[in-house]
Amino acid sequence: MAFRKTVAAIVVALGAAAPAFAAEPLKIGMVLPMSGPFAAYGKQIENGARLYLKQNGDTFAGRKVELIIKDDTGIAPEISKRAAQELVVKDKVDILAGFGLTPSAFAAAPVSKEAKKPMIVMNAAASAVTTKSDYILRVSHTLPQITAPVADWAAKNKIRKVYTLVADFGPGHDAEAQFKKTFTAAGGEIVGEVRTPVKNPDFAPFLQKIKDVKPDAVFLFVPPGEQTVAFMKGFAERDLAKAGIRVIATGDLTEEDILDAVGDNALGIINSLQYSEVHDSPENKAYVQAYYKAYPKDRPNYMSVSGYDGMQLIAKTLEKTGGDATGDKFVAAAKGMSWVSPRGKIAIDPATRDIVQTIYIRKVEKVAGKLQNVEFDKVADLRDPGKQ
Amino acid sequence: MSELLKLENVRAGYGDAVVLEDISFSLGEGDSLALLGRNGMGKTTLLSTLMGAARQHSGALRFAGEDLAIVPAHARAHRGLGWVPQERDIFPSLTVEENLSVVATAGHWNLQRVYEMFPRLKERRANMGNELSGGEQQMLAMGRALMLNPKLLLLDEPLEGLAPLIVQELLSIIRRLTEEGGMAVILVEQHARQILPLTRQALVLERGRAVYQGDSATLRNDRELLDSWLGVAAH
Amino acid sequence: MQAALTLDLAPIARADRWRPAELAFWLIPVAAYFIFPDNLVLLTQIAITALFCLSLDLILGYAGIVSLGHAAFFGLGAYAAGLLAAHGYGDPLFGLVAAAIVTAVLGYVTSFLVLRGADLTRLMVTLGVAMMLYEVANKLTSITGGVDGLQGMEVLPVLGQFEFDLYGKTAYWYAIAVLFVLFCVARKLVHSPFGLSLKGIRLNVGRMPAIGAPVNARLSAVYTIGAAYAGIAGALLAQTTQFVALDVLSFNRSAELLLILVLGGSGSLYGALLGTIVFMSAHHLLSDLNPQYWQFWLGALLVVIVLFARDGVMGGLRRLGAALGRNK
Amino acid sequence: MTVIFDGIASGMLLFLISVGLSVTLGLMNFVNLAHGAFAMLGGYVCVTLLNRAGVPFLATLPIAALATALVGVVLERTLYRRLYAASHLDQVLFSIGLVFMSIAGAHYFFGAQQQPMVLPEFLQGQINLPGLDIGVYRLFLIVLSLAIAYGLNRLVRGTRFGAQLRASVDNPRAARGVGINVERIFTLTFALGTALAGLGGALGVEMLGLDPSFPVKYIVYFLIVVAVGGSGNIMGSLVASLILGVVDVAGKYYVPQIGAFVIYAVMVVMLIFRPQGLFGRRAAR
Amino acid sequence: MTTYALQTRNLVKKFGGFVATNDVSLNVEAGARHALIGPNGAGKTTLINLLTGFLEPTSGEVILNGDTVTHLAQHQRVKRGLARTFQINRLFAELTVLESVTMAVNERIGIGARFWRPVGAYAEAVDEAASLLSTLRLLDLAHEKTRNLAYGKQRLIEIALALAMKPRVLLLDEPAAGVPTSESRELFETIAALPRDVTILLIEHDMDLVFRFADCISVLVSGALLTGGTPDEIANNPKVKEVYLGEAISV
Repeated sequence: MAFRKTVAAIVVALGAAAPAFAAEPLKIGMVLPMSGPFAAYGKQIENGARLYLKQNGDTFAGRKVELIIKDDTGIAPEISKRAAQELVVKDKVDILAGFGLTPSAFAAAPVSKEAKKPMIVMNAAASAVTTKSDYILRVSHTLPQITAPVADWAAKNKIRKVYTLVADFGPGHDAEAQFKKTFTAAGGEIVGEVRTPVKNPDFAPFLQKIKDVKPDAVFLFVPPGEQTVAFMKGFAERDLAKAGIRVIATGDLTEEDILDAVGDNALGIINSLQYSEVHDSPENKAYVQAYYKAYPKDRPNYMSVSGYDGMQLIAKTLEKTGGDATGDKFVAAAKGMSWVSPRGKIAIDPATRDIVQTIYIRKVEKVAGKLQNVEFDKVADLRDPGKQ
Repeated sequence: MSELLKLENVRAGYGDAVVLEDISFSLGEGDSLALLGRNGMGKTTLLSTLMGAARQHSGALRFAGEDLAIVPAHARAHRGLGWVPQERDIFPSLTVEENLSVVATAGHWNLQRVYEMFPRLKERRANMGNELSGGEQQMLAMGRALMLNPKLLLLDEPLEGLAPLIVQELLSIIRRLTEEGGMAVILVEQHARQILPLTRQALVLERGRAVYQGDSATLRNDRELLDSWLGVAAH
Repeated sequence: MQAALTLDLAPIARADRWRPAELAFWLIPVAAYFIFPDNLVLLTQIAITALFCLSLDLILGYAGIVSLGHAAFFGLGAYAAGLLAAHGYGDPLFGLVAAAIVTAVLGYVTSFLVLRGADLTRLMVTLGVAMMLYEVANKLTSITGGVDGLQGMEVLPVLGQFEFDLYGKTAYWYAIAVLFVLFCVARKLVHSPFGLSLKGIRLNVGRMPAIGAPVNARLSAVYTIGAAYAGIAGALLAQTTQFVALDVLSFNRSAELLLILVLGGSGSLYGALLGTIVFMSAHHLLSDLNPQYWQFWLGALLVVIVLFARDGVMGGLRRLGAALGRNK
Repeated sequence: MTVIFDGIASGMLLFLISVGLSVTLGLMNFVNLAHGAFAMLGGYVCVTLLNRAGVPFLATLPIAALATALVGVVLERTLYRRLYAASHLDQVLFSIGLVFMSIAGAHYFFGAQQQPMVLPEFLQGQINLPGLDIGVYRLFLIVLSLAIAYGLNRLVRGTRFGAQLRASVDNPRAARGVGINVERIFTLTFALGTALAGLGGALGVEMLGLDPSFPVKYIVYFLIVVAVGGSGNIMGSLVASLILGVVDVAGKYYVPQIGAFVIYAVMVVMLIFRPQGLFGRRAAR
Repeated sequence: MTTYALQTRNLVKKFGGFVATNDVSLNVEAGARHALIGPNGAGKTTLINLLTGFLEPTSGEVILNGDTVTHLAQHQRVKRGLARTFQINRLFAELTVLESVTMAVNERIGIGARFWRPVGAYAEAVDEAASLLSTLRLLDLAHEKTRNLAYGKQRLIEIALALAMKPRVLLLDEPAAGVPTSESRELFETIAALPRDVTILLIEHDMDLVFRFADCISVLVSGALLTGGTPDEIANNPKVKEVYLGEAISV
């Protein structure tokens, strides 16, 4: 009962403020990993979000946008929750955004639910995230959404026997399950599977095993970063490519930030993701150009686009609501919203509040001396397969 | 005898604490001095001051014509001060031979001569420093100091805690060192009677001050003096 | 017995009396509630970490066992309470008790591994145990949720009365109350003959058998108690966050805890509390000021503290107190 | 066979990145958890020279070691020196402080992303023998590690510098008393430890990657090797690394389900049976 | 028939190839003042460690008041009445004198693991500790921290901690070691005044103390018992003179 009263008090407080909101600044609180091992995520998302404000002005529907960024250090959900709660209670933000990793989103979801604040998820990829609060909207992707297309593609392109290698943690298990499901349904065969320790400096023993089995391809899912680098180095060192084994993966493993560190070993990896720096569209050309101008040291990647699109979603929704950012109205207006992002046309699924987008099949190639994911096939308007 | 060491009104201690007050004496080359006094009277502090391990508050300290106060602790050994500390301070993770050679400088004393003087050490040359008995440690500490070919050897209670038989052996070695000349010796002891015959001069400390300064022979023959300053230790 | 009459026994008989400064200290949480009403979640987490730190202090500060794997108990407690709440047993106090029992059992069993060897060995054995537990939790995705975290916790109101609210008021008072009660228990423990014998073990372990004290049994006991404390702290975190993620078992958590305790000054119960307050406040303030590079300033703070305030915050305070006393 | 070879190589990598810690922790008795920060510095020096200045890989290695040693000497002279007498826990606090600063610093100067690194041709690829595939870079690591282990052991056990170092560690006061310049010996030794860290860091980039969280990511591995090997014992570190490497790799190959546990389990078991480490010195005196 | 408080039978301890204790059969009579002497490195410390249970013998037996205790842990032997002091002080620097001794009493009367009531609430233990301090004339130092005491006083605390065990057999390991001459008299008096129902085994270098105090002396050389007897017998034993006393006693 006491709890209800509190919530009611908040609602009343917000309601009282409602008529005046056109003049009120719009506070957006972002919970992101700005330090620690996932600091690159936070930086890319912030880059994207700020780029949008820079390009399109920092006033949404007459309200001046104020970004407040809180560091949750990556993998400390209690800090994410604390940050979200303080943003709501102390900083009185209108909208929560960010969330680099699934546990952060899970931990913060109850805050959004209780305070009825819209929560824009910009990277956390577990399928179930959007089910944890009715106010969650996702503008990035889900893990099944980027796993299924490459499995499907492989099965249809004469890759019959696949060995799966995934890191031994939740997302790895999910990716493995989704890949197997889609791949075998399309007629492929899994000839071996292995789960590797999450912190694993040396893939030698696993690669040796794969070499012994000789599959057509390896499906790879490990935490993006040094694990990808280490795997691909080992893969090249052992000449597995020459043995006729290909690598297929989810596209977050070959995203632009990591690609340079993997180096030429990455050439030829087939993967699927929603965004590539070399995606061919006028919107993306403009985006990439603006990005390099604003952040000459970084490369635009899918996370930056999520930050960018998150802001775009907020701006468009507020235009529709006339500047009203209260949870119910905002979410109602956002459902079914669709627009053209640098990655192509995207939409918010009115049923699940999750993203509907085109997933591209890409291959790592050198374009003008730079490693890029070159798109050559796609699955258009894909809903999250994890929710079907 | 030309002057080797000279202390003038030296006041010293540890940190801010003052242990020694107004100590003055001088020592010629090849000379020998017995530094006497009961425990806690400042004998070890005096040696530590010479070696730079204690703090010299005031006064002058000259060694071979040089002001020691400005010489850092580790450089004093190279100026010719050979120290045999009270706890012997053998390096446990060095072999006996390494303990001897780790700081050796060229001169009369070399491995061969040290081994001649202490045959026991030669037998145990490959043993680690912490595998020695008390007597052997004492010999090693003396040998290690000799390897520096010092002009002045400082022996801090070399007989403490040793079995009587070893004490006899060490006493005869110390006798040889003082009598052969060349090297000056300062010998700190509680047991005055055993070492007074070996030295020319004596200095008795009482609560950080010198209460007797003079001939060893005079002190040795003056039972009353001995009893009053050194108490039970002298009998 | 005549002799005893001539000796004033007050210093030993009154050693456990509460001092005014202690009472003043415990007014801080009450004051904080009114001064920082918007930071209750942070304050709650400070209280929980303080309890966790207290548990390490019991084993490091009072028994001299260095641990780099104390998160094992914290995490186990968190999962115990979390799993109970996720499976319909959401009563908070029941969760705490269950967490304490489970972690005490683990603590007792592992104490036999920890008692062997010297500092570095203990450091590594505790670390090894914690890392293995971490891997277990990571592997058992179906039970723990793995890295995605434990889903579906439903924590009931405290004592059936106080619901956990958005502002974190209930959580705050709940955590403070648990901390205070367990602090009092620890204080009792420290001043008892058992506590005295622990001090003896830390000061001179070689002497203890010679006065008839079974050293290993005592260490085992205190390690078990420390484990239970850590488990309760973990359970508190799970209940107040309503979420458990894998990082409750992480190496970073253990290492940071050790850092906090050393910062505060081990071997005094208030050192553990003060260290936590200082460290977590600094962390929070710095990361608010500079979300990207706050670690630099936190690091600089640690370096400065070590260089200028040996024995941690408590040591600094003690010296400050001594200096003030001299000036009087 | 290949599994054993890979295990040895992986063990050598462990050895390379931890031997510097063995020097500072074991020989100087300083708990320098900032070891990983020095390794990271070596890594960044190597990668920067390689990618920005086009310096050949082999030439970057000594430069990385020297540059790290230089930074080590500066820090030793200004900060570390004051803490030799402090408790181990204070040293932990201090060096973790440095780790935090180094992480933020690396983040600031190099960004949060992984650093790219391309080996020269002659270190890439594999030599294929019947039943045995030898990675060239792995072979390079093995040879280099053995050379370093031999050289270090000679230095510490067989030279006057080594004897003076051991004497300074055993008893600094007495060492000064017999004329050893303890401060200089410690500075040099610290420089040696950090140089080895820098070298290990540079060599490790290829297999471990390099980003600002490097110093904490591998701290556990450094500590495991030093603890199992017996601190301060170069040969101990080598043997411990070998055992851990081979067991770890073999464990992952044959029973991947428990791959992550192997290294910790081996460590705990070894420490329970030999608490002072494989070649640990029994407490002196 | 004489009763023995402490016996060893054919006690042997080897470290690798080195025989530290070689077939020692020692008999200490109940109520005796028994001294154990021998040159440095003769194995006195090893023998003590075998008696107290710090080391386990390679072979042979240790018998305390007629019971075999060879494999009991140190603290269990203490419970059966075997207490010791240490050659180098092993005290609790940060505890007060009274706390230290109270802690020892606590252990003896079996309340060392009580964890609820404060130390001061167990009056019987505190009173006993205080009266022990009074016996040793340490009462005025009761609330001083051990570290602040003079060395000679600290040696007395060593003895106080052992006496708090109410021992039937007390091993004194070089009680006078390191004590300045000025402070040694008090120490000697205290040792001389120890109750007669406590059997004492004394290990000592200071021949003054040995010959003034002991009624029976055993000589240990190279890990083996050379001989034993009354002080007069030992003083006049030519073998003993040769290996140990040298000329020191002849004057």
